[in-house]
Amino acid sequence: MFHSKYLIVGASHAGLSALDAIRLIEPEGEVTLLCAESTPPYSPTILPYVVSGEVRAEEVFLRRSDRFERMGVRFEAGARVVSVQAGDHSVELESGEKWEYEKLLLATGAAPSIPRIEGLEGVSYHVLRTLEDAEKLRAAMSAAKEAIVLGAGLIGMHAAENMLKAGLKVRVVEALDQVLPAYFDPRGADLIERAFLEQGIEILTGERVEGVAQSGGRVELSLSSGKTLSGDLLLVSTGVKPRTEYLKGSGVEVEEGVVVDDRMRAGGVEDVWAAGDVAQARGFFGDSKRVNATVLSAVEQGRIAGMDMVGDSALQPYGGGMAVNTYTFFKHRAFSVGMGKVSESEDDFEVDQVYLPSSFCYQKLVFSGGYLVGASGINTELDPGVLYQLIRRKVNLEEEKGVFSAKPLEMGRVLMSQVWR
Amino acid sequence: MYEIRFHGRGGQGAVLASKILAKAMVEEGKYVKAIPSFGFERRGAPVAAYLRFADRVIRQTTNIYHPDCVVCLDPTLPRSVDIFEDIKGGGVWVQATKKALDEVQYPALLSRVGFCDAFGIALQVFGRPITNSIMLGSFARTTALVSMDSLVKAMGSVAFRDADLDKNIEAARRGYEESKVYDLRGGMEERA
Amino acid sequence: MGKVIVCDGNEAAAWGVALARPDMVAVYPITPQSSLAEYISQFVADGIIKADLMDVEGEHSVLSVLQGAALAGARTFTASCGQGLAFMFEPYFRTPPLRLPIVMSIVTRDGITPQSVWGGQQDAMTVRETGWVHMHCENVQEVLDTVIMAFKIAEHRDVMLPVNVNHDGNYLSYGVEKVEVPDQEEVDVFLGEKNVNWHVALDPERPMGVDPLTGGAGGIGPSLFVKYRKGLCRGMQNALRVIEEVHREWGERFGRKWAPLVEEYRLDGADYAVVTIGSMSGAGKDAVDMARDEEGKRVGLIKMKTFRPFPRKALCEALSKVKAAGVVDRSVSFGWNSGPMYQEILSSMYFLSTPIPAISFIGGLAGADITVDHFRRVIDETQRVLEGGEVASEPIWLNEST
Amino acid sequence: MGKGYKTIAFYPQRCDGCQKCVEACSEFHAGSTDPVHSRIKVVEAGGAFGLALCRQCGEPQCVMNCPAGALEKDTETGVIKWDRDRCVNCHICTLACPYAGITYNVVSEEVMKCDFCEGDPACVKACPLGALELKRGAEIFNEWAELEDLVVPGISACLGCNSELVLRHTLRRVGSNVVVATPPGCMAGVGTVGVNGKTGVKAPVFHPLLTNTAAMLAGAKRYYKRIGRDVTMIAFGGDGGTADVGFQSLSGAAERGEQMIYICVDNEGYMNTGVQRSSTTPYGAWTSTTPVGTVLRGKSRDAKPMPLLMVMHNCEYVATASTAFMEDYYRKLEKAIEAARRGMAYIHVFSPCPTGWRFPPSKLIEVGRKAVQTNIVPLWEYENRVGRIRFTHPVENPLPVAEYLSLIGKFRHLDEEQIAHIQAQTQRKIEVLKKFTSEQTTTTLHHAA
Repeated sequence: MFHSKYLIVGASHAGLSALDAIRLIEPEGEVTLLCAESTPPYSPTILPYVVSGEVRAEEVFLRRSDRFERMGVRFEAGARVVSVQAGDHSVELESGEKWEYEKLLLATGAAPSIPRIEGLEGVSYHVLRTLEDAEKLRAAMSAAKEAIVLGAGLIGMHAAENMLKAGLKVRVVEALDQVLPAYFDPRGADLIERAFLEQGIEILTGERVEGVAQSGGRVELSLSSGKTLSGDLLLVSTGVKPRTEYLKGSGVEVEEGVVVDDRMRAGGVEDVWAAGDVAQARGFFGDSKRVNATVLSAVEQGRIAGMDMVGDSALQPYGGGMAVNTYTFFKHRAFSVGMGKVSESEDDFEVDQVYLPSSFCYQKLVFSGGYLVGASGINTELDPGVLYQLIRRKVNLEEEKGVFSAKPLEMGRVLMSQVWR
Repeated sequence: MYEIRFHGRGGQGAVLASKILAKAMVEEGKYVKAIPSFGFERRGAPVAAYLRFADRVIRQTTNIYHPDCVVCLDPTLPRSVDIFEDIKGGGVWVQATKKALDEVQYPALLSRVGFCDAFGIALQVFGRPITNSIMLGSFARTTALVSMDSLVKAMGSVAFRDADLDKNIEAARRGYEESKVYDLRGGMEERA
Repeated sequence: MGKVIVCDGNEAAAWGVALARPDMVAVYPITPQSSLAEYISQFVADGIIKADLMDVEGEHSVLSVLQGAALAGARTFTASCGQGLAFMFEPYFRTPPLRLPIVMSIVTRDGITPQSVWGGQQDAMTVRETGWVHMHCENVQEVLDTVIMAFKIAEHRDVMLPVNVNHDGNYLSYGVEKVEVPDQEEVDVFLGEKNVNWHVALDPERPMGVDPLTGGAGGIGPSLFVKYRKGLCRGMQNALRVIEEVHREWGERFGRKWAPLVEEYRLDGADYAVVTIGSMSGAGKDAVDMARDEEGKRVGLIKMKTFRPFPRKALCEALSKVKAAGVVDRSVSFGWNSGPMYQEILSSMYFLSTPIPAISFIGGLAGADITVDHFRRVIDETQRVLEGGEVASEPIWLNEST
Repeated sequence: MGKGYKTIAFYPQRCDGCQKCVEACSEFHAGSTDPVHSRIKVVEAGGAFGLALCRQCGEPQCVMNCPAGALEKDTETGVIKWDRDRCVNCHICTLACPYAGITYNVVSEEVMKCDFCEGDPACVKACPLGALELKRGAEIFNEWAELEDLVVPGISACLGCNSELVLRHTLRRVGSNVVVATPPGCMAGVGTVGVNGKTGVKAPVFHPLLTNTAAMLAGAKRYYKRIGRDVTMIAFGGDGGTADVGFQSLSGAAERGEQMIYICVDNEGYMNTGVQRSSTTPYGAWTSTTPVGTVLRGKSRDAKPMPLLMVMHNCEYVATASTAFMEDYYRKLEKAIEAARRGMAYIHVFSPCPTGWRFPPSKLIEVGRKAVQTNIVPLWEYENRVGRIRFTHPVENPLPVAEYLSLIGKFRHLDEEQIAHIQAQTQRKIEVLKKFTSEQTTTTLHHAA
């Protein structure tokens, strides 16, 4: 039986952020970080770049090896938790080891969400969530010629680009009508899709996969339109879902993910917190609790959880998560913050757009009642971080809207200098 | 010492008239003392002001109870106020009115009366019934105690709120010129 | 030679202010001081008074801004009366212990209630025990001259106290006379260099804590406090001498000789006297002349100009020449059921070799007139006690029946 | 005190937007004055300058959010270093950084950020107006500590006195060319004007009356202006001397635009004389004149909204402040000093009192912080030339007021109904303030008034 005052399960952004928050207040108390994988901590976000070879797998780790030692933190790699006994304040590992805790943080992240498609279980396909996945995919790419990517989200689009650059013929299948549906409106998505098409990637939107079969080294997909596709490499990138299977019977309240309050306290049990991709927390725009699987949410939720665990009186409750991301592709760059998908025809919103397709440029600001609620851009100069803060801090722009719409970069920076300096 | 009591209604400028006349008397080489009466002053309410002058220093700083002269700036005032109260025998009465002497009542002890249609003149000059400058002219004509030159000089050193200096001088001159002066024998007798 | 103008007392005071060249004037209007506030404002507007005009929101702030200005080194003036003075009282009775030589006209007014906006000296008499110098004027010329002298008295190094120049509401505020306005250059020479905050200042170049907490039982606090109090009393006593010196110099320089503390009028060969204060004195003098010249009565007049500091010595000298006195106050001492001046004259008589009978008259309240006829009665009543008549325990109210 | 890292401080009031810093940065890093290469950006919009530059944060969001481990804070220098080899050009750092401190360079096609030019920043050297200064991080706060403390040691404030904190910090910055007014109250009571002829402040200091602070200062200021001397006037009034008996004088001075800095040190009652109620005592609070018994349950009225009243006086500058947010206060004081050259600058400093409010002195800052986080004390400022209120620390998801109230003994007796009232009033206050964040509202009200 092992014991740790603070026990953090999961060693990516949320867990590391919580760790720092705990150590800021309490330099001595026992803190243990359990990492399911056998590697040092890394971010799933880095994986497409491992696939592309832009960064080597041994260079992606988020903390130098001596960091935990200096912080007085016990780091346990290869320690996969299989069950939680909240009543006993303990967890059990795959190895059979038991760990007692006083305060427990669940930061176990998410796993690939595999769609139910007839025949999929019978074929060999790739996913991209772990370093191991990335290395496997990278190895497979070097042997393959024709790739099929299922799902045009960020992982899929990144991978498609990487595979193209590695010399493969690439086709992307997306059930919805556009690429990157979580972040960009149809106009922005069209622009992005255009870049892919120009590079020779075939994108099939509005196509559901009806069945998958394997023959020899090839997989064959039958699509809802009646088309069939075949290739020698299949990547399934249709999203992620929180890893919660180990919580069965623990009493921890789980819906889509672990339901948490604004201090990241898990519902249903005492002394358990959850943060990051596993947590289902308040949405920023007053929507119901949901999983918001972004790096920014993970870092912020982890910090709040850590502060609450350690009793830091400076804690400010979680303000809610929103869709935020940056995306780079074929030397283009894009970002999306908040309600960037709102269309100008919707009531209660005011939309400012600059659309220059010939320059491959698109910029969109969405306002509601004097407040910025969303922004997105492709190849614009805007500061995503400043816009994100204008939304989060609910800075009233009623008076500046004219100047802001005309000079969003400058006015954003002036407001930043004035409001939060 | 010569004592004058001004009667008027609030807004007609009785107090200012006494002040102007005080200045004019100083121009004539006299010592003066002018005091307004004070009451609950409202526009239209009866007001009085006092002026005494003499060839030597005047020490009394009091109201006047036995005037040598009464100057009344308002034609209707005699009906509501006893403007002749305790006037000295042989006293002088200067009155704004368009009536003739035989149309009005007055005490028998007066020695001289000056009448002037100050309202009529005021409406022509100012367009409003401000009678103080006019009645100063009338006083000068009636009593010959002050010259028009001295009056004009005195008017030059005060601030008129309602009209400019030239109009007030014109008004005073017309008051002087358009006054009717009556010498009353009975008064003379009583004085003697 | 100055110029001759014809003006009322409020304007005369404003001319005095103009000639004294203050740095800062502050005004808030109140009847019958209002036209003085207006003259001051107009004079500033016209550049006749080259001072900063602080048109503040009430008398309390009027005196407060002047205190701040004086502590920074400014020569200052204001005017008030009646309820305004009452509202000003908090900073007012702090001015003397701060030793700030602020000059202020009180255009005296009776106290409410019943409501009355007319003259009377109840306001000035009520604040007589605060450490301000109080001088009362008899006529418009004296108002002008005294305002100027007041600055010299206030700023004298042996005094350093605020001065009230009091003139009677209505009778002097609105009373118009011929007045000589002295030349500016002459007044400049008369007043000399100003230095109003050599002793206490709010100045970064001479940093000091102004008005520390002092007193309480134990330690040096109480004795230090006594030292300050005695200093103030000494300043007041010095003022008696300085007032005389300043009036003498004024007379020599400008040819108008005002009695500085107490005026003796026709006391030679007088058996009794009436005692007056302020604008009533002229009628009093006329009445005395008539009584003496027409009726052969052996009566004279004593006029008090300076009431604070109380000129006990000068008063006793005058009183010692007569055998009875009729004291005419324009205000009430409620505690003594008499006029306040009467009560203080009784106190002074302790220092006379033989006390004399004296009667308290109270007249001129709430704008009432005190006429020659009133003084005839005062003279008759005083003669009666001179001749052995009883001194009533009640004051005689001159305007009791009109 | 730790050694502290260096950082580049920006003084927008000194900046004229000349762009010399930008050119110098580009020149240093790319050998060209093309602003595209500059890590520092000074922009103008709406008549104000904004600075985009890495703050070398203590808890850097760029580092925390970088999935590649390409950003790291150098524990020796404090500089956040960017590792080109590890960077994958994902740009999440540009989203995580609230300050636009790391931005994309379209020419080099990679992100770039301030690297301090090996410790000697070119921008700082290039600024002709002193708008940029290289300082130790701690110095931005503690540079004031190097200024002379004008308050003598050993003044007799209570343990943990917030007002003393305000006094010392403020006078350090304002300096000794000043006239200091401390009307009766805690500030005077602790001995600023001294006892028995001594003094507690190394500057001209005086006791005005409780009622006339603003008027006396106005008089002194007017005379100094008249004789051409530039002397700052500053008042440290308590809430009684400000919102109660001193209000008329303050109101008049504000209406006349008297040039002074008026700081109301609001400890919500007469803490110096036995804890009596004032008009800024909040609803429900125990004081010795709003006691708790079987019939009365503390103060029955809400506090007078003093700072908002001063906004309606057309003051040049009005702000609320808390010592739990010192940087915010420092910045507001800078603005107040500047605004007081034109008219009245009024700062309302929330000043919790351990003695009178019944909480341990060690909780002072926490009380101050919780007050802000619950919106009991919203931090905002009003600049007359801008014409509206701006929240300087918006709290959109406030903590329940109970988290603040429970820290303080004077609220110990509150029942649920009273707490609900305070919660509702707090919300209402914020809603009212928000109306004033629109220029139109404030201007309209002024004209209507």
